[in-house]
Amino acid sequence: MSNLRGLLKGKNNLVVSLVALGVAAILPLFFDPLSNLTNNFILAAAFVVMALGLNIVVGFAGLLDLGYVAFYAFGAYTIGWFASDHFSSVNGGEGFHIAAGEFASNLPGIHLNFLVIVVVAVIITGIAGMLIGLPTLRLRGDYIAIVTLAFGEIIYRFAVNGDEITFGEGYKLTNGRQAISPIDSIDLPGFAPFDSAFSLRPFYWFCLVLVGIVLLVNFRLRDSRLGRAWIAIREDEVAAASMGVPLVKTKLLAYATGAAFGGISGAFLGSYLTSVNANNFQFGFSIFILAMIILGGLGSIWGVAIGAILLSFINTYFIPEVFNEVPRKIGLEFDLTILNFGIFGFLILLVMVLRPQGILPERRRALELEGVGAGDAIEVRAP
Amino acid sequence: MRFNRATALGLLVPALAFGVAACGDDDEGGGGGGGGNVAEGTTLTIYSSLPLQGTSRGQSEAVINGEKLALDEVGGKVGKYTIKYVSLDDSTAQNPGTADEGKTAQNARQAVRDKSTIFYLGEFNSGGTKVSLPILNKAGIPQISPSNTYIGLTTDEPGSEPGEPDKYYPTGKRTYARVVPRDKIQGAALVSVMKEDGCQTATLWNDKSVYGAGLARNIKQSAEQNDLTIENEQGTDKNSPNYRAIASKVKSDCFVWAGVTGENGVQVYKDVAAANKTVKLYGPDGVTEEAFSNPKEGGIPASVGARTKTTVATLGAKDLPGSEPILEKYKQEYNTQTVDPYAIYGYETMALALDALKRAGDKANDREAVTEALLSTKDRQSVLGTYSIDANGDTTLTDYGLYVIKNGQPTYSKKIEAAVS
Amino acid sequence: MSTNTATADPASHRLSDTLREAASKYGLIAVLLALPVYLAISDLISKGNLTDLGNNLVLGLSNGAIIALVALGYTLVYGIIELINFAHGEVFMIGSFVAFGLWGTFGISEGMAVPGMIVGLLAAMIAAMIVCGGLNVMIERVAYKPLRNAPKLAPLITAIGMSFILQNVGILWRGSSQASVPDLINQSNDLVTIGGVVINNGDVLAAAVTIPLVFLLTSFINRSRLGKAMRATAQDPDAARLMGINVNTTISMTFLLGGMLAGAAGLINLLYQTSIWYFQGFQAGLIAFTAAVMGGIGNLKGAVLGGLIIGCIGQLAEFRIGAEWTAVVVFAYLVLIMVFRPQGLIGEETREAG
Amino acid sequence: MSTPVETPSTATGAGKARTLLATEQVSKTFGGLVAVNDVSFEIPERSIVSIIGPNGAGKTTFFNMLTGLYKPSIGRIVFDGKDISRTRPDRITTLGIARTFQNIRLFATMSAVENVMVGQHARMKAGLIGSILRPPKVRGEERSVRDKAHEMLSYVGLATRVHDELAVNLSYGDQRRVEIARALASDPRLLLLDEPTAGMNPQESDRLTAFMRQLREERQVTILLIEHDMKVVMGVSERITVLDHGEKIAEGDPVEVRANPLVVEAYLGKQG
Repeated sequence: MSNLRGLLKGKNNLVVSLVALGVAAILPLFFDPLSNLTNNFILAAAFVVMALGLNIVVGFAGLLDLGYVAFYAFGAYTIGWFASDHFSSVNGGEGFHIAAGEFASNLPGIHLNFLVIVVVAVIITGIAGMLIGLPTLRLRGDYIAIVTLAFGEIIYRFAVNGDEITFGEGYKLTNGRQAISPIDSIDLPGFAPFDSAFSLRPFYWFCLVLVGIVLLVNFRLRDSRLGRAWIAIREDEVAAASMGVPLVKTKLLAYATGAAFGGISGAFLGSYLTSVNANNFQFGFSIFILAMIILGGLGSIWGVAIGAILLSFINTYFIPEVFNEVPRKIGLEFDLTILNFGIFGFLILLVMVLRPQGILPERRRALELEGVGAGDAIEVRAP
Repeated sequence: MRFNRATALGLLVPALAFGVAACGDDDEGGGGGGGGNVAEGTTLTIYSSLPLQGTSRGQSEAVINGEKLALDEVGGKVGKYTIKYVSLDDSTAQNPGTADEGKTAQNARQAVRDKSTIFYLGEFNSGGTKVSLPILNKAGIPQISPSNTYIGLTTDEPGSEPGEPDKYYPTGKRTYARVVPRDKIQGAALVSVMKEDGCQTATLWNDKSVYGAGLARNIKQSAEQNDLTIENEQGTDKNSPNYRAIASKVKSDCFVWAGVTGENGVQVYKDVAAANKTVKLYGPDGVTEEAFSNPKEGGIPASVGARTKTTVATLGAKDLPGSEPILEKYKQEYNTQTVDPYAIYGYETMALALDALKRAGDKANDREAVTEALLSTKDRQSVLGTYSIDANGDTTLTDYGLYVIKNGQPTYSKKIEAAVS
Repeated sequence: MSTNTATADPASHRLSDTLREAASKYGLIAVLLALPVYLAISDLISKGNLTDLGNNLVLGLSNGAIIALVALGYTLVYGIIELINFAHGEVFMIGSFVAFGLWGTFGISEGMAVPGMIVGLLAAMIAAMIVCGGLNVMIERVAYKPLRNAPKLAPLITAIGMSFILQNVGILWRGSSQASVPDLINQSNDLVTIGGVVINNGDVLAAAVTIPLVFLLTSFINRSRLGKAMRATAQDPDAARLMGINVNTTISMTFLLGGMLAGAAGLINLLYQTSIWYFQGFQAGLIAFTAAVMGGIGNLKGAVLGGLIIGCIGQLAEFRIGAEWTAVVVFAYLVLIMVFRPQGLIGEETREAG
Repeated sequence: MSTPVETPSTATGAGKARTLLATEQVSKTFGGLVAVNDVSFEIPERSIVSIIGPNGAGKTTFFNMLTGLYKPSIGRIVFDGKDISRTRPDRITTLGIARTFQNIRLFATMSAVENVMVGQHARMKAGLIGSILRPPKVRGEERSVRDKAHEMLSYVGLATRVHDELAVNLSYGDQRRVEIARALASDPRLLLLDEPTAGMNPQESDRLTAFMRQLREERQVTILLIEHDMKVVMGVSERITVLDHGEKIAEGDPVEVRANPLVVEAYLGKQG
């Protein structure tokens, strides 16, 4: 494992990044443009973006966020609101369009180009991240976990029951479990509109670009003034504050950045799945993403990416396609798919007890999880 | 520091590949769907897509059994074509019991990819059809749902949302049909029954799913036209351990819940029955199943069952003599005493599909011809009664059966004359 | 650890701080009371009676009694090792499943003679308590003990993993939908009606089991040797060890006690709700945790008080705002308490609360 | 006593030095317990001042108030003419107070250099966007901060080969060095050292004593020291404040304090 870690240092990281992204880029050419595998790769890539976002909050800054699904929801609703006919009578039924694709620009409702949506989603989820982070600032450890969990649940209920909250000309906040759909497909200037009925490849490549950007942002943040401050806070909040790190601002930036990644991924998934359904924003999803970063190694960027891909494939491929029949083959009356979350739970437990540093650990986090540092800090009240 | 600049360079690779491929894709565009309208060879595939995990599994299995039975009856062949049947799961562990958007879309794409696809039977949930229909429509694949009742899938009648149904048909051509009457009819049927039972006021709750919320809108609309006062509208949360506080508010003559058993339906009826000892209870086809009605299967107690009536778009044998042999066959084939209404819907879904293929004759491998045959179905004599499919893809059937619960079984009582306006 | 105790209470005690302290403490009580008082006034004005409010409160208290039993398990464990035993709700769920599974074995059914039923149910309850106690001890051994020296978040994460595993056990056992179970005690039967306020069998049952259990538990912890060891371990594990207390055993016993309470709550819940579901533990667990925090986590009386209050808030919210918003109201309370008074109504300040 | 006690020379020479930090009747209570009671004292600019007192006298609590970790219950703390009694710890660091901790609190899993770089946090400008986009300005800042961190580590005497070692892997003495380098990295005007010689042998203590003087001369840093080692205290301090049970019982130069009967009773008496 240490060889592997050495591989990801300095110049080698460049080679690894290039090779990994290059291989990833040509991968779908080997499969049918509509194949399940391509679909699985797209989902995995979207989850990598989310997991890397959560990694900033949990892995870097050490703030256990159990309500990450809220940012998926905010991102998804951003595209639900601003790239569909949800607000159908806007502008007297004519609709409101900014660089919308050819098809979308004749539809009623608000239709913004996906690139605009990404910007809006980053702003909305960033603010949401800070607002949710705000009440947790005075708290530490498990209390943060519970408060974020509670927020996640509250957001989920608002998503489900948002069809009862109306404003303006009878607009609903969300469409609950009846889903806002269809959502505009991604339509980038200079490219043919993406169409998931004909080929999934453009979605995949687009998401891969997102992954690349997010990876780059993660590496840069980790090796920056901000990244050091996050890790310092994770290690020892009191010492960090005494060294001039403003706790409130630094923590809020962690929440906001992590949330923004969730929002980008959420907006992408909303468009890819062509619908925004409150069903998708349940607590289990937060744990699904958390399990990815635990599996990969808290704080380790490559580890988290690998963890996300692995878990996504366990979820979309190995459990339902490969091993689903196993229980029946050994004479048990159930499909493996119903044990999905139990398997995630088991993985979390196993990794945490046997190899808390994850598959591809970050050097420092590995030490910490082996019991070095952290722990008995004195209490400080963040002003 | 250097590797970061390098990482940025690394990003160019996929970006470039992305560009190249996106251009390349234009050439392929036609190949994916457009050219695939005529299946090669003599094997045609019919896909079924239903939630096989979670609470709807029982009903989905009934649909599948019904579909298989209908296929077996023709020996798996129509004309010179052999019919292959593939059953897909549109639910996931994250979204059990209902259609998961991602999985549903992927099922639709799997059908699109398969050049031999001639029919797609599903989804079970109207919410799922909202996802699969546009994809299948683009590829020209005809789709029949065994159970969708949501009004907006086919019409823009009241109860639908703005933009419906056109937004589900990107090609502008209809490719979808259903064998169950849309909610408008069931809403009217339920209201008719309640009026008949002498109700002046009714409490209306729903489970907030596409099905439940849509049906509730239609019940309300029908009630307004028929002088039935709706009180106390309320959405229910499946996760609530009980509904006693809101049940204590039920003061009307009748209570109706637009929802499916899996949304904690049993608890809803138990709590309402306990809080108001005289209220009459009504439910839609979503609760007409043993899991709801049989206390041995975790359903409502017999005392509550005695007060409950449900509606299903299936008539009993006495009002539909033609269905008797099929029901018997089903009971024999699957070794069961009762036939879930969804088994009958499933049977008819497949039967209708096969009928359309038969009518398309030599062109049974041509999706366009088959779709046309489907949508021009006229006066079909079926297990559900005689009906046609109109231009929207809706069945002209308006017959609803009233069911009461006897010995834990939903039991046909009589035909409802629904006051559809 | 020693630095912790030295600085355990950083709350400053200037006059303004004292005022703020009082405001936060009584402010919370005021907020809690504001809702029912407002509803009482508006009911009096619009309907001229308090029947609805009374009924809400009766339901709230009986719901709350069950919540309190679960909350006690959280508070016991938190009190001793400062860990949120996230899987506790699932242990409670397993308690329901075990008890229901034993009905058949013990021949319990609707309409059997009352004395026989009481004996049978007691036996089922004891069995559920033993199973859940054992299960909770096992969870501690497998998921928490190996991580006692790891950062605090590690056992919380394994607790979540455990919670998901147990939910799946529930799914395998009884499937993934809610199922109705026979109403043995005829729970909705109106026992007494006072001025329109109905008290039914279920309400009496919840009170009849919760009150003695809570008394038993508190006196046990106050009087017994184990109780003393628990309190010593809670205050300072190292010192307790030096005093000859077996810390591991004490922790195990705490999990045993918590699990047994969850088992008892499982049976009561079965009789009270007359339904069973693999997911019931998750929801109940979150609500019970809210109750424990509201009362002051680590404080037994607080957990009971918190349970009753949350029960009432839940029912009031359900009745007045709508069933689908109940969870939002309860979780909003959780956030508010965490932010403004993390030590709870009658809790001592904990380090976490800082 | 191998080293003779020197009379410390005041850097400002004649005339009274400007007051850098003053506390005015500061008290701190925890619950019912009074940890610091009504303490007033001043630190002249560019002096070396010690706080001594038996265990539990409230020294560290006092330090924590000066650095903003605790807010005083009563009283005021004035640094360079500004009231900082309610100021956040990081703001106080920015104003020019840096500290070390009694039991070393390095960021154990960061390298020595990274630790010192965190110390410069307040002096850096790169924000979120800058960190992501890395314009030349940010690159330059990052480079200079890293260079300065190396420089600081060398200044406190840490061998170059261990600069990139994880803090946790360093020897005890090196950890102390890194902690001082980290504190110095924020360019403080007042440096608070909490028992810096704890766990050091006499040679190391002597070297540290010399280093403190060097710091004052070369970097114009004022130093406030909590110390148990009387040799260090008497050797380096210009002024000494004695705390006992949270109260100031004596103050003055080493000679005065040593002669104070209260001190002898409360503190030195116990030693003898």
